[in-house]
Amino acid sequence: MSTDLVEFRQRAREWLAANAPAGGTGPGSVAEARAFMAKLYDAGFSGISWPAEWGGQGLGQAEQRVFDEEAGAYTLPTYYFSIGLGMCGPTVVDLGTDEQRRRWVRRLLRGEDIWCQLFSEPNAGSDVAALQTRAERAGDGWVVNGQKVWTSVAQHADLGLLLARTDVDAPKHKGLTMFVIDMHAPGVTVRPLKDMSGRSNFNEIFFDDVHVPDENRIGEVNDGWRCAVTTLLHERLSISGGVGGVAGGRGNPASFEALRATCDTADPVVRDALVELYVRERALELFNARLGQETRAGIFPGARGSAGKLLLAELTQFRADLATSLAGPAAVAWDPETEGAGGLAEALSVAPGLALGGGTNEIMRNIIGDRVLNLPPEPRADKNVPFKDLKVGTQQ
Amino acid sequence: MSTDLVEFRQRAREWLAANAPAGGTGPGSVAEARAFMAKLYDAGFSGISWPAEWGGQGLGQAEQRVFDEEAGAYTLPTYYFSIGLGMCGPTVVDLGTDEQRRRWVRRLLRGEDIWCQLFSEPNAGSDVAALQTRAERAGDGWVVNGQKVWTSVAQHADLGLLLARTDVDAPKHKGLTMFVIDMHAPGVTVRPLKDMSGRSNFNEIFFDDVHVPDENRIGEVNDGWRCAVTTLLHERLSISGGVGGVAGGRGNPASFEALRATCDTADPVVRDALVELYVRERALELFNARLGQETRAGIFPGARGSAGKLLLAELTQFRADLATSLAGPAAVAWDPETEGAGGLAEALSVAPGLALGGGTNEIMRNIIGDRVLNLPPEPRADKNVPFKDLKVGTQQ
Amino acid sequence: MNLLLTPEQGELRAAFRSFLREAAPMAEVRRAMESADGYDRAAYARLNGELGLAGLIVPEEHGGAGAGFADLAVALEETGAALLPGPFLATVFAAIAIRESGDPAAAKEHLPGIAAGSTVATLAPLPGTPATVEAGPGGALSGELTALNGAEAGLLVVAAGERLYAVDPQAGGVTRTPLATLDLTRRQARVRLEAAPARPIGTLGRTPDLVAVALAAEQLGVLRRCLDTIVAYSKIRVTFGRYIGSYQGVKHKLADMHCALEQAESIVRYAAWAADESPADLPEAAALAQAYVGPACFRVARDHLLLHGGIGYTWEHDAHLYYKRAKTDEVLLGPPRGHRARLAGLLGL
Amino acid sequence: MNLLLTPEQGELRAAFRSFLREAAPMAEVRRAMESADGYDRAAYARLNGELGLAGLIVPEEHGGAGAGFADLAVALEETGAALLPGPFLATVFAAIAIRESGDPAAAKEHLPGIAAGSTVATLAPLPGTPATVEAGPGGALSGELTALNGAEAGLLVVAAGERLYAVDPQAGGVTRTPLATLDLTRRQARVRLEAAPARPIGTLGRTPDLVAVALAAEQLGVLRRCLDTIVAYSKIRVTFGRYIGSYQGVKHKLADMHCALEQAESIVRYAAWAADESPADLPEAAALAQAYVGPACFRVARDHLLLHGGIGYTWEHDAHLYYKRAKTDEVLLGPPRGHRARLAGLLGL
Repeated sequence: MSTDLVEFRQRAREWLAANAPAGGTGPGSVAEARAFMAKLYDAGFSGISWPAEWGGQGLGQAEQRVFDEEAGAYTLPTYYFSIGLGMCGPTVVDLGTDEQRRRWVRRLLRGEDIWCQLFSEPNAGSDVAALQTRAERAGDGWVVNGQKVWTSVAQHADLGLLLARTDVDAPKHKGLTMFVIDMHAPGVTVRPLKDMSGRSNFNEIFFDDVHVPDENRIGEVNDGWRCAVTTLLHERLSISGGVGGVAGGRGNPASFEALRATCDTADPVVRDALVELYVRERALELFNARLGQETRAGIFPGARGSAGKLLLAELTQFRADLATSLAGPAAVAWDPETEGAGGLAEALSVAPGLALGGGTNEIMRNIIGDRVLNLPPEPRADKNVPFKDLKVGTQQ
Repeated sequence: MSTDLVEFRQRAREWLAANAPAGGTGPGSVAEARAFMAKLYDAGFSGISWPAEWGGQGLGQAEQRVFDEEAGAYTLPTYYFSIGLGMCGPTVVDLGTDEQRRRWVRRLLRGEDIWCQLFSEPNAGSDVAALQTRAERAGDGWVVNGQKVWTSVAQHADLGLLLARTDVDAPKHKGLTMFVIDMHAPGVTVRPLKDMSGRSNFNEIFFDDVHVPDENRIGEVNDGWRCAVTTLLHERLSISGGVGGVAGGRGNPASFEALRATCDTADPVVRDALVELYVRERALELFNARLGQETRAGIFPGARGSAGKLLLAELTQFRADLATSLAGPAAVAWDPETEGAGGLAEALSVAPGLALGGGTNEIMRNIIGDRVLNLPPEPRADKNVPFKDLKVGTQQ
Repeated sequence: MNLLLTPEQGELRAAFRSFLREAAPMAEVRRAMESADGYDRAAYARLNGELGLAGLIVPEEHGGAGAGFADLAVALEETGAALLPGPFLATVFAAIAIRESGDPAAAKEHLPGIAAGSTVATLAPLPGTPATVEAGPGGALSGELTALNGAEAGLLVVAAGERLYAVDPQAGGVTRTPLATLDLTRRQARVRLEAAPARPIGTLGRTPDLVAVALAAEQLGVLRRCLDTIVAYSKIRVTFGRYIGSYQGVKHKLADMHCALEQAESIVRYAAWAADESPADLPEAAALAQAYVGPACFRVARDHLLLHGGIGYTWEHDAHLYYKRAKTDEVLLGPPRGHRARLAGLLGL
Repeated sequence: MNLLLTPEQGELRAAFRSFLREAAPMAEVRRAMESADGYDRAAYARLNGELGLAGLIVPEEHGGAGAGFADLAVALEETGAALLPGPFLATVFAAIAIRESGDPAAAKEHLPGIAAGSTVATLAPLPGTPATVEAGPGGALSGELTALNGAEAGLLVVAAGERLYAVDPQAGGVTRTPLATLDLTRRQARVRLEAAPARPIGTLGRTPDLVAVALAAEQLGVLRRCLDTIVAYSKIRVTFGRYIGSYQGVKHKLADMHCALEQAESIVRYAAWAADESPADLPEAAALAQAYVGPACFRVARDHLLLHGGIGYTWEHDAHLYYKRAKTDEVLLGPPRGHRARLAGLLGL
């Protein structure tokens, strides 16, 4: 490693030791998060690899990796900004006009704007391009109507990266446009969506005649699909390189480290099952580490990152299934007064989330097949038909 | 069970005790097999459920099941007739003219004709309808040119059930015709095909201007695909209801019964693995038994039988993988002088055969999905294109 | 060995199915699970009254239908498929234990109330699960155990080793604490016994095996409903311009799930037959049923949830209720490795 | 921790790959495996001469290249991918053992011959496999063991417990019997020692771990070649009017195989790094490598065969040669559960 990186690491380590909140595990309050981001920015650790021109630090992926490695020892209160930093911001940097970059990038990096991503709809999950939310010309700008779903942090968001249909006569991929929408604008309603674990990490968003100025359009009219592909690529990378790591974060009761303490390791069959889990965790950890080293060396993982996302989703489900099966009845009925007693049930209830958010396992396999192995594509029936004539969603 | 069946079972049991060769395990000689079939026929146990009019016994599936159950205690020398009895004969009974049924059915049941089935080609495996062997009009009859492959017992066969292309301008499924071909005719060459276990259970067949009279045509010209579907249905049923049973025949060194004797069952991890194998064997055995009871009760399993074929193929592979892994180095290197020492290696080498013959696992899953669960079909690109314009086989 | 339903059993199934479709659709299940009782007492009373659910396996002399496990399995498949909330399975377990205890006085005392639907009972601890119950001097019981529907039960059938006891939870020495549960449609409670008065009622006998068979029947119902649901959805949900069931990625998974169903059903029929007709086969059949059907049911429930896509992850969708029931059932009689270990023992490995 | 190849290692890989493509294509492999020797001595001599194969990890002072395991792994991946017949792996194992034995005299005596390619050697019994070797009075060895390329070897490095011995198979007291093998591309022999003269050469040391790392590198090569082959085939084979690689039934399986490759490669790089740089990590890395890579390699080889359809079942197709090598390698150092058990021990479970 170069001397610069060694120095950078040292500086990051010291700053984190002095400034990272001790013992944090949850997202904390929005106000704390905004304040922390501002401090992070002022210290030069926000947007490390983003262009200096728009507010970033202008350093490389290598520095970002180094910082992430050092930050791995903490839980930084940056949750509310994860969508903005992981997906929306990079899209603006890649595809926005200079004017747009100036408006939004620095504010994001300084914690002034919380962003959410508005792509998925009830009838457009895996098949994002089947979305039905309309944006229609109205004077200088656009009027948006429709519904989005699966939107993290929307209840706190200031801005949203919206994908909407602007031409129903064009084939599905060719009638979409991307906008930045003000989440505080009249006509925007955010409703929390309860997931199967009973928590409300996601929201439904309803748009009722919401006005969006044309200067908030990203890219050309009807070129939104190309823009969205950029965003989704950033999304997958940010999930597979996610902060929790392969073990699923400190205190995950279904991880190998937790199970070895709670399971009956005198039973050779249990021991063998735990070794299997250990092997899978290590295999994915080492793969992630190798991708990280490649990134530092300037090799961009691209679609190969989808393998990391798929493997993490499968490991998470395997681990939750295994942990509950090993623990037996105690995993599924517990005294609510006993701290941490419901941990394995919780792990089982959230496990499917990783396989369903950010692209299902089937979509990940398609991406690996198509873009890593270059296999022939599936014939597509939906590519050259006007959207209004196309079957979408749930129907007979 | 009705009194008739009880009596029938008693009669079968006695006849088998008196006439089935003791201790047979292999196919034996062709001459012995012919002689045994003749005795079986004379005793009224050949073609039990086949129509009496054409030489069968005119009884029900229930009687056939009862006989099969009793015969399960023996290895009858009927191997050479298995294709004829399982697939070709039933096709002639279902689809032949009365004249054809008279010519061929009784001779088959009496062991006078050995049949083989001539569908698969190097470029038409899973996709049988992509076959390229041509039959062209020549005077009163037809002239056949082409190549078939994967043909069991062809080296001994008197007759073959042939599927050939009679119209290259029609779509692939609409230009095929079925024939019965004389395997002793000039221009027919049979060449043994060595499989990965080193054995030659299959053959390649070459047709070089072979004349086939029109009276040997089964069904209408260009209606061969419908005929073939009938044959393939019989094929799958005869595999999943096969004689070896779930345990893979007596003396299969990879079966649970064999492994419990050869593995270190003091090791709890080994014991757990053996239980897993036991559970899978029992699950499939009981499913087969239930299908058998349904058949006796007059409920025809139809495409559900494909589940039995798929499960047996998967179990066979799982078992061979497991057995060799449990046995360790001794499974893969052995003294050729020690009797039975190479058994697990042999089991591993033949295991893929069941997953590849009679329809791959993928084809079985398609059948279960399409015909049992009635799922929507895959869109097909090859249904309405003239065959000569279609991509088949292996190409860039 | 009989692995097929009789025509009468076919009718029984149809009757249960149509009753449950009407009386306990998923909207009602959700209402019930969020209610104070945790189940709909009115629907439950109708089930016991009109269909004789609770008395199905109670001998006729005690007011029941005197049915066997082949019939019981049909009923449990349907209550499982419907995720029927309430103490039906718990009461069945208790009825099995009393029937098997070989104690005529206990049968005469408790079974008529069960058959009439007026007694809610539970068996605890369940076979294969840990507990610390000991009989003290004078037969009073002390210890701690987990009981299915323990808070709702009017009769606790408590096992201390091989001995069974009837305990009145209203009497002294019994403290019940509702537990939090993964399965939201069936409650559990911690029961603490402190020198609780208890009446001995014979021994466990075949109860552990019979309970395993009964549970497997419920699991079969859960498995089948999950498969039916996702198959139906895959015929109406479109993605990339095609029904999702037309993609091999979905179709092949559904085919594998169907194979699991065929095998699970065969095993449950076999186990029910063994329970009714072949005592020598019962231990193997019961252990086999739990070793195969429990994990298979969970796998199918899990994949049915995953194949629904994002909608399957929502609270409003029913998929998670099946997923949670399937996991709970999988470990209800102890971890799956326990069933495999029992099988190993029975096979003499 | 370094998990990436250096540019030099990239060049080494390219050199091996192009040499093997030219000198040992599958047609040559088949010719060699059916020959009396079981391998092509001329090609082998060129490999040792032009590429310094046999001397790769022999220290420079003994005439080798003095390379580490990161380099060795690159070479073994390529010989594995090519299914190169002959005693390369066996000789590497023996060289590792001699290098690790801490016996300078033995190194000086045997390593130059190995580096020059003139000594074919083998290590037996392999770690994790059963054997009955005992040192008698005067250091003579007796017992029976199985040796990779045992019949071809001019030097047997025999382990009796922790002690290593050099045995000349041409000397008295050694009987060698060729064995039948599943893997047709690499032979094995039974070696019977009856008071065979043996010279002690130190102890096993880290040899079992290092041998496990070396084998995992070969397995990675087999795995990668199998995946490459079936991916290429799925782009040219048509069924039902479409390339088979366009079906999700095939595509998703290939994606899973790719995931296995990514993880296997990461583990092999880690294990090679540990062998070279981090003795404390080596035992865990070596056991992990065998626990993961062995079964993964077999699964990929098996699925690559199955996805070929009928053609993959023929003797003429090469798929079965990879399938058989993969299974043989999976159990070469004992059954996979042995590696898992060792890992359990290292983790203190």
